[in-house]
Amino acid sequence: MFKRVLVANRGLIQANCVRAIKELGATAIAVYEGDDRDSAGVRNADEAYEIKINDPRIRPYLDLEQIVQLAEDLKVDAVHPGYGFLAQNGKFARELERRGIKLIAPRVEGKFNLSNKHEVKEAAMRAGLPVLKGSEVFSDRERLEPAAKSLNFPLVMKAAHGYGGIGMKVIPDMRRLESAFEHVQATCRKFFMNSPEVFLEQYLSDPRHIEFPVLRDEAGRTTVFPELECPLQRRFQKLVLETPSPFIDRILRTKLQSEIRVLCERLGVFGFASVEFLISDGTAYFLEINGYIQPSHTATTLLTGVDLLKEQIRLLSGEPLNMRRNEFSCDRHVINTYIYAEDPENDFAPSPGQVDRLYLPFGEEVVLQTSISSGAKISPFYDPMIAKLLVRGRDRDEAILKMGIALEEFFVEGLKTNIPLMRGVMKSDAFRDGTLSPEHMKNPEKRNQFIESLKSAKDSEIAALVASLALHSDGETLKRMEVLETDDNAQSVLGAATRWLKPRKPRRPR
Amino acid sequence: MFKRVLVANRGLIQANCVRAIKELGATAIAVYEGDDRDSAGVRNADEAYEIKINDPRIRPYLDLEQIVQLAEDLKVDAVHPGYGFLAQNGKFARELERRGIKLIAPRVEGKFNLSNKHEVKEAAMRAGLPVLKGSEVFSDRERLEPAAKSLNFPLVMKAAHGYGGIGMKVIPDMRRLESAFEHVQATCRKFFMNSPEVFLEQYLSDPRHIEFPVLRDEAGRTTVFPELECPLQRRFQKLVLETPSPFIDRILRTKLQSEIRVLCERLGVFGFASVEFLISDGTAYFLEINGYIQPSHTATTLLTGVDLLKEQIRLLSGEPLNMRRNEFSCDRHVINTYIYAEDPENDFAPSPGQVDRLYLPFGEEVVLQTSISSGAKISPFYDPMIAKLLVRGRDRDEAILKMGIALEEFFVEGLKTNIPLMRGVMKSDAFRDGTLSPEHMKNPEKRNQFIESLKSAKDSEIAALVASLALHSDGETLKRMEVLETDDNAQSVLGAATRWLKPRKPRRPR
Amino acid sequence: MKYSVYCQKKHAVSIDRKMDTGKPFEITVDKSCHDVAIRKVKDDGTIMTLLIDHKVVPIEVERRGDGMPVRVFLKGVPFDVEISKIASTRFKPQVPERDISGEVHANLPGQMVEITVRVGEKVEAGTPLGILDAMKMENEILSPKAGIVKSIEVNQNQILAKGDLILVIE
Amino acid sequence: MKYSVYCQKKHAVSIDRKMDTGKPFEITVDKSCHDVAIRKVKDDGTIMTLLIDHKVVPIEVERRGDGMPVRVFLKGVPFDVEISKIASTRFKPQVPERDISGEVHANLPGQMVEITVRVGEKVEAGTPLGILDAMKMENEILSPKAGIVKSIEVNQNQILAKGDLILVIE
Repeated sequence: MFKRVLVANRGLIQANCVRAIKELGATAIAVYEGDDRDSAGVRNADEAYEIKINDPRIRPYLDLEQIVQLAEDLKVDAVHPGYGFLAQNGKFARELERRGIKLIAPRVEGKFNLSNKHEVKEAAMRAGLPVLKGSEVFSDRERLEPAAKSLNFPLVMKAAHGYGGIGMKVIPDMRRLESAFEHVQATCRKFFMNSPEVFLEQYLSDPRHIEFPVLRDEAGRTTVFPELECPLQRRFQKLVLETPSPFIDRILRTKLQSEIRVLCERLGVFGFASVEFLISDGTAYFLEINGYIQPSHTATTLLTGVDLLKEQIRLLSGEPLNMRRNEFSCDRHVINTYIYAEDPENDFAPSPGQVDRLYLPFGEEVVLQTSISSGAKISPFYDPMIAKLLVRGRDRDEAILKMGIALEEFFVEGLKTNIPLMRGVMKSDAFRDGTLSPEHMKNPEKRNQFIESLKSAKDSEIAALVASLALHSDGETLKRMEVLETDDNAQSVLGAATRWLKPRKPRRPR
Repeated sequence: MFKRVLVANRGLIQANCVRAIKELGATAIAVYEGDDRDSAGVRNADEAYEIKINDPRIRPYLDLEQIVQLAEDLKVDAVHPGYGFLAQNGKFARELERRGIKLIAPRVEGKFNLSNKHEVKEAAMRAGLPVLKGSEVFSDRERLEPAAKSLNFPLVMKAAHGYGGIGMKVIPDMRRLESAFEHVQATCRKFFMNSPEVFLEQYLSDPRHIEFPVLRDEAGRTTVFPELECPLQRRFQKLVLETPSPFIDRILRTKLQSEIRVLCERLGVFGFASVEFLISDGTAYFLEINGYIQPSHTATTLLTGVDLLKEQIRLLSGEPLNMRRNEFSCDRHVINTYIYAEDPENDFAPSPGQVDRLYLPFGEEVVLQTSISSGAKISPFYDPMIAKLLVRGRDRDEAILKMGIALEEFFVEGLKTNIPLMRGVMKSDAFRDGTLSPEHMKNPEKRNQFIESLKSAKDSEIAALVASLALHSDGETLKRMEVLETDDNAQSVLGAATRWLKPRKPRRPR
Repeated sequence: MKYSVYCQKKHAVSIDRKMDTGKPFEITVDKSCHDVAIRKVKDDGTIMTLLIDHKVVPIEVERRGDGMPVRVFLKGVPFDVEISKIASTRFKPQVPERDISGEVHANLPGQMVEITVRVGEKVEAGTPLGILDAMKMENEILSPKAGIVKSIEVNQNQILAKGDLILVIE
Repeated sequence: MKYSVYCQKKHAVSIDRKMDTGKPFEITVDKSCHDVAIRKVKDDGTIMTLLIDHKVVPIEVERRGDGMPVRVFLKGVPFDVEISKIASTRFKPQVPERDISGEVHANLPGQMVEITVRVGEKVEAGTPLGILDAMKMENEILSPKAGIVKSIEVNQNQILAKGDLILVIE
């Protein structure tokens, strides 16, 4: 095993990496910028180092040079990039390698680099997997129109080295083509992607999105885990995830698993990888391979009892895959919701702020991983994911019911979150039937229906009661309403309200 | 299923019962005394009712009449007693039954009552299970000496209807016999046991303690789950638990499981039961059957994916056992530590108070169930258990390591807890080797060794540093030490200390 | 004291003038009588938790400038409310805006990296109008209602403060 | 400023008089130099969290009446400390009680339901002396050291306050 491992990330994945590294007997080293100093990963690390804003345009966690230098100074033998940030950055990998430090990301033999979506897609095509029709890769504006003309709209433009939903743009028609190109290229630069190249691909409006986690050691021993399905996203980021997919039968699962083995062998994948497919009209189209650990690793662990994060680190240190093929079961059903500090009513606008009150769900087969606690401040600079909530049920129906109840128990005051939205989703026929589509999240009215479904007639009475009581108990506001001097009744109310409560300024929750 | 279920308990089991009842589609009704009004179970219940102290000698949760009356007024069709309190109270069961309300506790046909340890022991004996040599049951003082004389010291005296470690007393020699008798009988009265009867039994000083959870439906379908071992207790209450037992081989497990089936059939057990054995010199002595759900139910759920609490309620409502025999696996290892608000350095004296700061462990395969949150007050009136911390590992070694790291992350300020003690236990050879004995907890020196094992030479330097810095940063105290007026050095320190910190009174943490 | 409150439909709320808020009390809404107890208040007196009909309800109340409640959250679920009449007061309710406004404002500070519509273009509710880049996110600006783009008030790549007007749909 | 501190063994701690506690600083213990930064303090100035050699350490310090630290908790693990000398002060340390006291006090309020030893009886460290019934628990009182029971100061079933003397071992 490695001796000293630096974790170049923040939030949940930082805390989880620190834990995994410690469990493997190595020294876990965290980095943090000022606002993150109280986070669990920093607290639990064996050593923690502050990283600074050296260039106001670069967030410290993206500051490749600073992190590489720190890794060298601290004599670490490996760096875990988590997900996002530097996880797919080729320069980062090379700079570390030059200093004899391993990046815990899949290494591939030969010329393939998993971070290049288009190269991987071509390899999959040669291995005989169905792929979506698309263009070659290009970065010149002149090639934009010809590439688009050979395909049918709607299209999706993808940065060759994009990740985590970043650098993707749906193009409904020719008019949007140029602005999309500019936008995606700007994103490539902003997120320091390995190149500004893009390609176009046919856009499926309503596919099933599934992915298979894979572990593969240097000797080629491979385990392909049961698939995860992501039935609901917003901005290409997951809202709900379940495993195994309720809509994949055993025959398709087995077929895809064996295709994945072939592909990973061809690519010489080593470490952890996640192989994604879009399923439409019965065909599973190979989409991409993500070479970094995914937030969804927790769902696979809950289903199978295998800690993907720990195995990933172990494998990359050169240890062999140590898994009996039938060791993990998938006769349970796991549902995972991602909780974000954002406002679904307001187009998912991030909602940074302070957590004033926090009630956590708990109980058998309910797993919560969260980076927040009462009083915590949510930074406006990073991904607003604040929690992963998972349940395991004996079947899907039980899991849906459990998730609904766990979400009902989960209460965060001070921030807007998607908890009520997720409660509505769990109650919906569309989720039960598997007919959710991206439209459900994009259209404010459809989105709102999820929340409306939570409101009973009694709730509306209660809300009216609460509004009246809030006013009633607030002498100052009532006074401004000019209570009739002559009315004894109103006067005594005012008196009572002022007596039991200190006068207060009206305030709005954030 | 039931329609309306009242939960007659508090703390973790209350919250867990409320969750389970809601997941089963019934209305969950909680009761609480004033101090518990903010607890998770009350918050999450569909309805919550305050119970009052009607008699200062009776805690509300033990106030049988008040709870029965409430159950009747609220028209519930079942009451879940949780563990402890009224779970084994025969009068409670009868009073409810008279009103057509079911108590969710195992019902047995014929004359047997699971709450009577001695009757169950005799039934086991007749079923051919080895039992420990002991006396008949008695409640007259005259029968005390003859009973003791027919056995060899040390003995243990047991209240026939004791539960949860209450009403048990080890008697090392004849001199302690009378006081033990008085003590146990007083306990019987205090906890409203079904009778003041006691019996004597041979005391094994160093046995293994294992128990098998059992579910059995009205039609006699039975599932016997893998055993749990409790290698460490204090005052007959669990500190650590693991499942499956690392020291039981498959042959013994299978043998005991089939003996349990026979016994449960003979007794006509219906619902959930936990069958306990003491293992000494290779013999498994039947000890007792607990008819109420155990705090350990969470460990079995984590190992097998079967929610015992939910299944218990389902079965008692008359639904059939619905479990494929091979549905649950036991190829993982689960360790569970019980965290108490108590001071191990001070003979485990309860440490009520307020939680000033709370850092929770988290990560893959780490499960925490806790009733506390930052700012919570721990009542001095009830069981001081504040959390159950569980980990699941691929094998026992991994689980021990995980538990050690999870405990290291778990930090509670404001109360004394057994967290450091448990950290020491996880590091100890005795726990690894399975040679822990009750002596390890009883003897203050041995107990202290667990905590001492956590302290490195560097830690002692750091502690000296912290003590000096605390003093250094405290102008007031230093002033009282009469810093020499003539010394510039000391003066400027004082100045600095007073400048950056407001003068403060010395304070002691609780 | 009687309040007329619109929340999904019109409700008549009656709170006893003599209620002692230290104890459980009753509030009548329409024809149902609810048991209410105040469970938790902030230091400034804001009610945080109520026990309503023996159910614990964490609440938040959003008020407009004059202190009138306009929104109630029951365990995080939002309800628009409007108190239209209070018996025994001279309170004159503002005329409520029932229409969805066609003014699209920046809901957080950021850079307007893309505008995907033109003046005169017909849009549906939910049609993407542009992208506001803020935090790690590309925040898609969607049309609040169906209509015609009347004016565009910002340029591509302009930096916006929260609340800046982006465009108007009519 | 130099402190002599006994904690498991004797340590010499040196804190720079000019340290600025708003920034990281260095403290020398014996021959090692430690990087220290104050991370979190309570409103009254009590230090809650330190960063020592880049490791986050939540601390608590227990002081005796005159404010001198006697016990330090590093993430809950207790260390007995004794500051025996402070350079440049007239501080005269109290003579420390190295012996374990034979006085057994009630560590919480409760009823003394059982006394299991008699005056003159020989006991070992850890021998049960009696049972104090408090909360749901029977709290076994164990002998703090080996010796002879010199006196018993309470009667069976007596109600005790916290700190009451139960018996004396000599």
